[in-house]
Amino acid sequence: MASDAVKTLDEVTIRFAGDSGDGMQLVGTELTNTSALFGNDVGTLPDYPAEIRAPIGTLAGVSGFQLHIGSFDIHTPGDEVDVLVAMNPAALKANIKALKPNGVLIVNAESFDEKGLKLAALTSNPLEDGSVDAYQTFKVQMSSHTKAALKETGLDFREMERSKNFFALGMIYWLFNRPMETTIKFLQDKFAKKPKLAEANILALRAGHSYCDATEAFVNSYEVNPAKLPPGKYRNLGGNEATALGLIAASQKSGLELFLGSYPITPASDILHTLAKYKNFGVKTFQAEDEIAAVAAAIGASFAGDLAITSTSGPGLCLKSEAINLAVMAELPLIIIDVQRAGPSTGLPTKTEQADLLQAMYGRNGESPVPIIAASRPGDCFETAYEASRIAVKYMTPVLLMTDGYIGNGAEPWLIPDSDSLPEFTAKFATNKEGFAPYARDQKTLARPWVIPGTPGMEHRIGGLEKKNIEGTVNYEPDNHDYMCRIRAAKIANIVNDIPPIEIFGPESGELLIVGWGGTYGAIRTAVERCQKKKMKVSRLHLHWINPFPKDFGDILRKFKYVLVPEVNLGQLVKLIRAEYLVDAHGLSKITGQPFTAGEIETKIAEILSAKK
Amino acid sequence: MASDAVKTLDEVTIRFAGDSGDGMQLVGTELTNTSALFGNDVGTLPDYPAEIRAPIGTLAGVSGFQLHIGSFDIHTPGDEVDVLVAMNPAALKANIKALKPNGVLIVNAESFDEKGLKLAALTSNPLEDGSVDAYQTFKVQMSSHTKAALKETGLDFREMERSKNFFALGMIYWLFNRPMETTIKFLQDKFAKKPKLAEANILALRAGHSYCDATEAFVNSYEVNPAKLPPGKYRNLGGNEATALGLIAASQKSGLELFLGSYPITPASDILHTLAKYKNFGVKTFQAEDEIAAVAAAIGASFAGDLAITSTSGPGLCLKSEAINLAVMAELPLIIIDVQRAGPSTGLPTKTEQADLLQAMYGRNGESPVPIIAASRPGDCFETAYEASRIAVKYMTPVLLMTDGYIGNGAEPWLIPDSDSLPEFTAKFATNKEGFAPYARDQKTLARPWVIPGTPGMEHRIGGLEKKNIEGTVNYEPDNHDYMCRIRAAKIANIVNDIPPIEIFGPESGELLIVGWGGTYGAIRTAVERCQKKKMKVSRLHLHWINPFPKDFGDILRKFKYVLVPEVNLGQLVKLIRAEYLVDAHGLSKITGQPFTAGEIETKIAEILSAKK
Amino acid sequence: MSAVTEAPVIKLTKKDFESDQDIRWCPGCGDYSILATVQRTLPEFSLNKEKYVFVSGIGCSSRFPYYMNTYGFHTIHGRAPAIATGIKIANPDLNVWVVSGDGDSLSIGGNHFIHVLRRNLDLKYLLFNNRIYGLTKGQYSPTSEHGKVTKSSPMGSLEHSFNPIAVALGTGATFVARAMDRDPKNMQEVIRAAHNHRGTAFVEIYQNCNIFNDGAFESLTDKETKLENTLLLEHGKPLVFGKARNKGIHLKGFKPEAVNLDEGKYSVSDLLVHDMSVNDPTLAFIYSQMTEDPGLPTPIGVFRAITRGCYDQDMRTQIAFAKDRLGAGNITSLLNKGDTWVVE
Amino acid sequence: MSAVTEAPVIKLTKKDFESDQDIRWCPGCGDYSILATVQRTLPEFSLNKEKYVFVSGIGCSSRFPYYMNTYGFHTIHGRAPAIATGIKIANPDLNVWVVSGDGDSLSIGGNHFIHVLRRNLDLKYLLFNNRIYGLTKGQYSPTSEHGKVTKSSPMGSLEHSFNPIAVALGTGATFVARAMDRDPKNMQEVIRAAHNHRGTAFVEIYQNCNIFNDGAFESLTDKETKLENTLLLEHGKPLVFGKARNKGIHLKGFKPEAVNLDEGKYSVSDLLVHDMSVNDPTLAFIYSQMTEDPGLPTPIGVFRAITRGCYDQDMRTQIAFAKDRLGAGNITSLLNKGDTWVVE
Ligand SMILES: Cc1ncc(C[n+]2csc(CCOP(=O)(O)OP(=O)(O)O)c2C)c(N)n1
Ligand SMILES: Cc1ncc(C[n+]2csc(CCOP(=O)(O)OP(=O)(O)O)c2C)c(N)n1
Ligand code: SF4
Ligand code: SF4
Ligand SMILES: [Mg+2]
Ligand SMILES: [Mg+2]
Repeated sequence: MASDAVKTLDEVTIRFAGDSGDGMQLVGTELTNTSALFGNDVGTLPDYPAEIRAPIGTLAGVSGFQLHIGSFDIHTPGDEVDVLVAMNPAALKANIKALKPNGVLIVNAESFDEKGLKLAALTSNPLEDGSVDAYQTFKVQMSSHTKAALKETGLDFREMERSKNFFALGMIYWLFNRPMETTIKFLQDKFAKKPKLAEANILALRAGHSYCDATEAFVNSYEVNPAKLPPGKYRNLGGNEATALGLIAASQKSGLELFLGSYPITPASDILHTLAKYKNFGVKTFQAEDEIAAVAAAIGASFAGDLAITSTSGPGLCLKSEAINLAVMAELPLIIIDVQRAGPSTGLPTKTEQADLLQAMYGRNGESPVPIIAASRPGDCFETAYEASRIAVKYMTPVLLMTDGYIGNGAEPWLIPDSDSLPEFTAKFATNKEGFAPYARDQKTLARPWVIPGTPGMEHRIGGLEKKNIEGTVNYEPDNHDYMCRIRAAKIANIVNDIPPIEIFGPESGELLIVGWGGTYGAIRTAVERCQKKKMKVSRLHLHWINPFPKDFGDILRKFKYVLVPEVNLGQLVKLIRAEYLVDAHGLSKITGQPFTAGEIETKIAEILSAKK
Repeated sequence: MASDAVKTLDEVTIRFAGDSGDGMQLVGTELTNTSALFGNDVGTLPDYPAEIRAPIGTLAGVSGFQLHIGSFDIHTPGDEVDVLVAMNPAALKANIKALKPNGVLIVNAESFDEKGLKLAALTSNPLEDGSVDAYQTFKVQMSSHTKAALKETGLDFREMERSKNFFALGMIYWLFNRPMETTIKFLQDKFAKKPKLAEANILALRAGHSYCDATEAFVNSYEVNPAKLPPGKYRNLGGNEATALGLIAASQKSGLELFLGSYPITPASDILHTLAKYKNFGVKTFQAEDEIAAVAAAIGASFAGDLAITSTSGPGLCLKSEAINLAVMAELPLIIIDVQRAGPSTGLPTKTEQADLLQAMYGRNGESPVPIIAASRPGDCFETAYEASRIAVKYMTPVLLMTDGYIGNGAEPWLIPDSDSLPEFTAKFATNKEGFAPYARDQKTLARPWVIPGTPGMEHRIGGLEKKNIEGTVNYEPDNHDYMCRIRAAKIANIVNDIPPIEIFGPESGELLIVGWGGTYGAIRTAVERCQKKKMKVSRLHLHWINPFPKDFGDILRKFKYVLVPEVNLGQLVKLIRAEYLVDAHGLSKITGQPFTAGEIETKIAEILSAKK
Repeated sequence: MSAVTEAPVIKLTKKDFESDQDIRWCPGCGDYSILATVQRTLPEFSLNKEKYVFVSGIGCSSRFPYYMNTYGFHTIHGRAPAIATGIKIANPDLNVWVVSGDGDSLSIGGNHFIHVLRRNLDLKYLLFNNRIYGLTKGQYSPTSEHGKVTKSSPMGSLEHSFNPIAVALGTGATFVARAMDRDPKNMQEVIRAAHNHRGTAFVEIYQNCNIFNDGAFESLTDKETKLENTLLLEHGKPLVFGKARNKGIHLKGFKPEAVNLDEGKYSVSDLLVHDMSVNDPTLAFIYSQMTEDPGLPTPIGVFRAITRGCYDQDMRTQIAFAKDRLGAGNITSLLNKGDTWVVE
Repeated sequence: MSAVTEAPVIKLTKKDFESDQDIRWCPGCGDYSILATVQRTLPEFSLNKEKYVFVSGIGCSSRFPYYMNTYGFHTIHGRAPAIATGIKIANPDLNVWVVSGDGDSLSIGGNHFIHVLRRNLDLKYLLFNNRIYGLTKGQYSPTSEHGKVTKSSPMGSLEHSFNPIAVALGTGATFVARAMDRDPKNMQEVIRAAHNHRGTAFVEIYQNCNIFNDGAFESLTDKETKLENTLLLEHGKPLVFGKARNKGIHLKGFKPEAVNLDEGKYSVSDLLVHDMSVNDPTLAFIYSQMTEDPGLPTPIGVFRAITRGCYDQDMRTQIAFAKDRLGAGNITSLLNKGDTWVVE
């Protein structure tokens, strides 16, 4: 690493792209962890194909992992790519559009043979036909170099070939002056039982690094200094994992045992997988026969006194709707997690979207109010899951927790909270027979008591038929039904008292307010901050609770001339806002299965503000 | 029938109330048919208990049938009751509130014994404690009289007792100078195989009639002259039956075979029962294992070229949502009928409500636009079902047809349309291989072609994954998904071209506009007409299509100072209106499981208009 | 979290299990007798009322929990087994009973039905089979006979009925039995056996719906014909039946035959001896097919009762094992797991 | 409405059944061999391409229709049998095939699975059993073995697996068979038999998922062990197996036993002779239980094939009968039914 030409960058965006068998997610994750440990802020965007193993080398099989590394507080996986690693022609073809002009392109040159080009449906070789002239292109014989480095291992050629992703990672480590220890340790742990593989990958990693040293292929290397993040202890955390941890924390804090009823579905399955690992926390995971059984079992567990969860994605939410309504009528705590993906129907299962919001709000028969809370970043899934649990129990209600594929699969450095700093969360089962009635209500929260089976002397029956106020017996009286519908609505509206005032970033009134929810957080924040730096008059707020809306929301909206609501759907939150406040809020829709880039929002802000002039 | 004191009434409301074993629905229906055949306009409201057979004599077991008879065009089953027939103490207790001061109360006095009072949870006898002093009360020993009349029949006492409902009906026939022939003929037909029962009921009917003649119990009798209804041939038609007939008419007219996939559920089951009778029309009814299979089979039938229907109520609609979304993606015609009942969850299965509208609109994952059409009266279910079918096929889309328990179970005189007068409805399967592509679109309707399996040379595959524009193959490209979401939305928005301009009743602009949809029709119309007669400045309109809204809807709304939307829910249409047009429309909510009365709306109109002054 | 302190076991009577709710079944409905039998039998089990949970779906039968003065959950159509699964996993100490109808369990709830039997949770499952949808006023159900005329099948149903016991055996159910509303004595024994079984105890109960399907089981319950048409399965005993107890079931290969013991050709020692505990479900399957053959009596009693791991118990064991191996989790260690770094 | 004019029957080849879509299964996946076998077998049936409809749910296996150059519908998870039911009722002339996975059919789709078998629609049902959820990347399925370690069961699954054939027999299925991805010859015969069956023809196909459950059926498909561990069911033939064809199945009561024909105690005439056409499902049930006994070979081939009314055909007949009796309906008579009156 002799080069003294180390340039310092504020931020850099790197994308690995290759065949889905090439291990791009793995090396992307390693670079993320190394960078995070190094102290950078990071944002990630994995993008994998819908097929388990699409035919090798084809466009359908391309798997990508994008990583944004910053020396400041960053909020997105980056708009445009500074460095692209392309392991084969298909990966190049599918990803080159994202690379900045004059960006760094590193390709595994050996894969650009006739077969590779044909599989990518290319008629000429982009490395030779001028297609990559606009970039700093580095053609590296990665396969050969890897094989050379591994020749002593006794592995056969096909096995050796598998390590070339680590060769590429080694190059990137050189280029960005990253230490290799974390990855080496990771490999040793991961392949503890297959030391040969550990060795091979480590050799390849070192070879990639040395290759750069030796060949002086790159003129410069770069460094991205640690970010000035708030002080504290950090770890890298993915969204779905954060959700799982938030739930376990809620369980531990409240003393309620955790029950998850779930049926696997992309991109929500990892919540099930993660929770299944925590049996020593008393976590009970039940992989049900379908989504209906999953939510039904969770309702049963809630009735029996557990902190009950069900996790799914859009199609599964459809199937759960009838049972969620039972929880509404029975007034039992339940957390329903929807990791949204692109719909309608099966849609694009591996792509992200925010288009289940109105379903979450209204997708049940009758008047069926359910509070809705949305996470906005991977790490924030933790506190959102915790908060959803707290509210579900406090108000004896199902709560819908919305995340999406983008934040669920994404990861970021996470400031580990002190467990004592978590909000107070006590759960109490009613055990006092005196004056007990299953539908008597707490004066403040309007919650009914939670009495669990096994409690002597408080035997009672609940169910999906309308219940008599207080007594909780089946009741067909007209006025009682009217009253109960209204009190159920009032109970949910009442949660507003638990919602803190909205934080506005930027002026408290004025020209333009950007309202966001969920996974648009990073793109909106970055865009608004960029515009604010340019002295544009724009403010933003991000909703955590969508039902009910925070108390001050209407007043805030009315203080702005123009309200813009960017959503990865065709305009859903914006409808709720318009209906509620009669404010002429406008939607900005993108529904490509991809998150917004900051640039897209920035452009729209500029457009609105210049039109206003 | 000697009395010359025959008073002529414009309208009268009669309610029969008794135990559910007392046959109140039967005699109510007979009086309805007789009055309709006589030329009156009629409106009915059956109200039966949730239990199949609740314990005899209890409040839970009370079954009621209310009938409004008019000599003019009436639109409701009547607000207040003029004549109440109460067969037992529980029926009296449950219904007396509805009787007008000084109204006619006819009771079966014998049932007011100790046992009867106890079953009704009464501590004193209302016939003696002053409770009924405000009414013209006639205490009749119906049981004894009936038994006396039937003594020659050879039936035992319990069997004889069963005919006392016809004794009561005979009294009412006398009181309103109705001919008895229709009922006699009905009984002869119904009990063709049990002539003894026919005879017994006819004897009881005649006995009730003669009783009035002989005892001169009533000072007056009444007549309600035939209504001046539009000329033509009429029949009495119930809502669910009308829906079924509309579908069969659509099938016959289009040449498409009719397929119904359904799972029984109150109050929608009668659509299944009715269609099952029409096998000679080629109707295929499939009683599925659950609601999911019901809609799934309908989707299969649609794919295979049938006019495919699925019918249900709220909880079933929840279960169908995932599959409806498949029809959205596959762009196949499908009619989903939701006969709404009171929710949430199992709610009050036998009571009416309009609270599934937002579920119909939004209850599916992703961006999933589905047109929504609502019937407003029993007879109108016919044309609504026909129209829903026509649009589904024309635009290759699922259509949600909303009715409710009130109109589904209600009945009214129906002007039989000439089959030639039904809107043109041709269905065409694509059979031309040249240039065929499964997702190519008709320029005007944006519909894709309907190619049915069995067509040579046009083999293709569809499904729930996102489809490539035109080709219809599976496609994961970001821009394609964005495009397809928008084109699906555009196709549904485009149906607006099939929707006629809105008819406004009353001034075209001004103080107050009442906007209605579905089963509130009669109450709103009656209330508005009454107010208009009183020279109040109020207009009304009733929506048939809710998605899309008619083109001129926004302009109309903006011409009124105050917009009121009465709904049997907590405000659903009103939300859609506010979001779409930013008009400060106000809801009037009633959610008791009962339809609005005209009086309730009238009061609200008066209140708004007087506040405005 | 178990906030519940154990109460001492109290001696209970039938009355203790009767709730204060008015019963809403039609007079004459077979459901009454089942309710009474359950209420009469539970006091035998030396368990306090608060330990019982009755879970039902939707249907006439599913109103059952309202009438039991225990914990109860009247849920949604078809989902009772799934909800009961959650209750039992959350708290394996509860005594959980599912009550359901032929439509609720075999039509809309079919999937949960087969899966609860497969998982073998330790719960009791009473299926009231009246071969009709009662609550929705009389459509044919998956157990209605082929050709049945109902409101939804005016020309006769085209469907072939499920044999609920055969379905249960196909799923690998560990306990399978049949009882009849009109035979409370046998029902009581079956309920006892179900209670004592560790695992999902499935009991089909023939129940008369006198409104929409009156007499469906008349030949089995009528005093005159009952003993000729039914066969009481008693563990360890030869299969004898008939008013005069002069008939029996002989197995020829895998085919059961009804033989006459008076004619001298067969004696009791030639008869099949009932064994409910064989692991192979084939014997029980053979019994299940007897109802398909009009020449054979309908078996009642316990067909099969074998032992196999219960899901809820195994889950408990797995959790205990994990805690043992890894130590009970705590928040701080959870949050600080994996690679961490400190920003100052 | 049938706008379709019948085309003359054309002689087709495998190629005609191959669509132009790129196949998206992992290299080495057992699904390839099933696809090829189906494409190879269909041309035998003298039916034009347009007559076929392949309907699937969701899963790796369910991508099947995209690769068939016939009509196809890749529907939603678990619902293929219900959608196929609608297709077949709407147009009984179509040749409808359901393709599904063990998760798709036995987990989320369990209810439709048991009901389509009960109703016996005339359609073919191929269940690709790889004993894992492939598409969602490797969770255990209802056919995974007890104790299986997967992403969702890191300490081993607590569930007992379904025996799909036993489940099918419990429902009263009229045709039940088993094939294996690695034995295309038998698969082809089974597919032929399924095609020729009138009614729902259920075929379980053992399929290797080399990514998430590699080798699940290795002992049955491996050249070395295959003939010792499998038993080919051939109608009318005694049950002989083994590399040296020196073993057979003898039935002792209702218990199958593997006997050695070389030892002199048993000869071929002592062996059970396969009869797929017995009405009583017990024999097929006995075969189904053989996989539960490690001492017995796994039967492949057709277990059962009996004739019973098909729902779709019976519906057609009922409609024809109604038209015959009442006359084909027409709108005017429909609208004017019942009591009418005229207002002038
Ligand atoms: C989702 C849903 N679909 C349909 C219904 C209507 N429904 C209620 S009970 C029932 C069937 C009842 O039959 P069964 O389970 O045999 O019970 P029974 O009344 O005969 O005891 C139906 C179809 C419902 N309540 N919910
Ligand atoms: C409603 C719904 N729930 C869950 C999923 C996710 N999902 C897709 S396929 C599948 C299971 C696939 O297993 P299997 O049927 O065995 O098919 P295989 O992939 O093994 O061929 C699951 C859980 C989905 N697509 N839809
Ligand atoms: S309808 Fe039948 S099953 Fe239901 S309560 Fe009445 S008799 Fe019993
Ligand atoms: S994951 Fe398994 S079943 Fe799916 S395509 Fe790959 S090998 Fe086949
Ligand atoms: Mg039933
Ligand atoms: Mg599988």
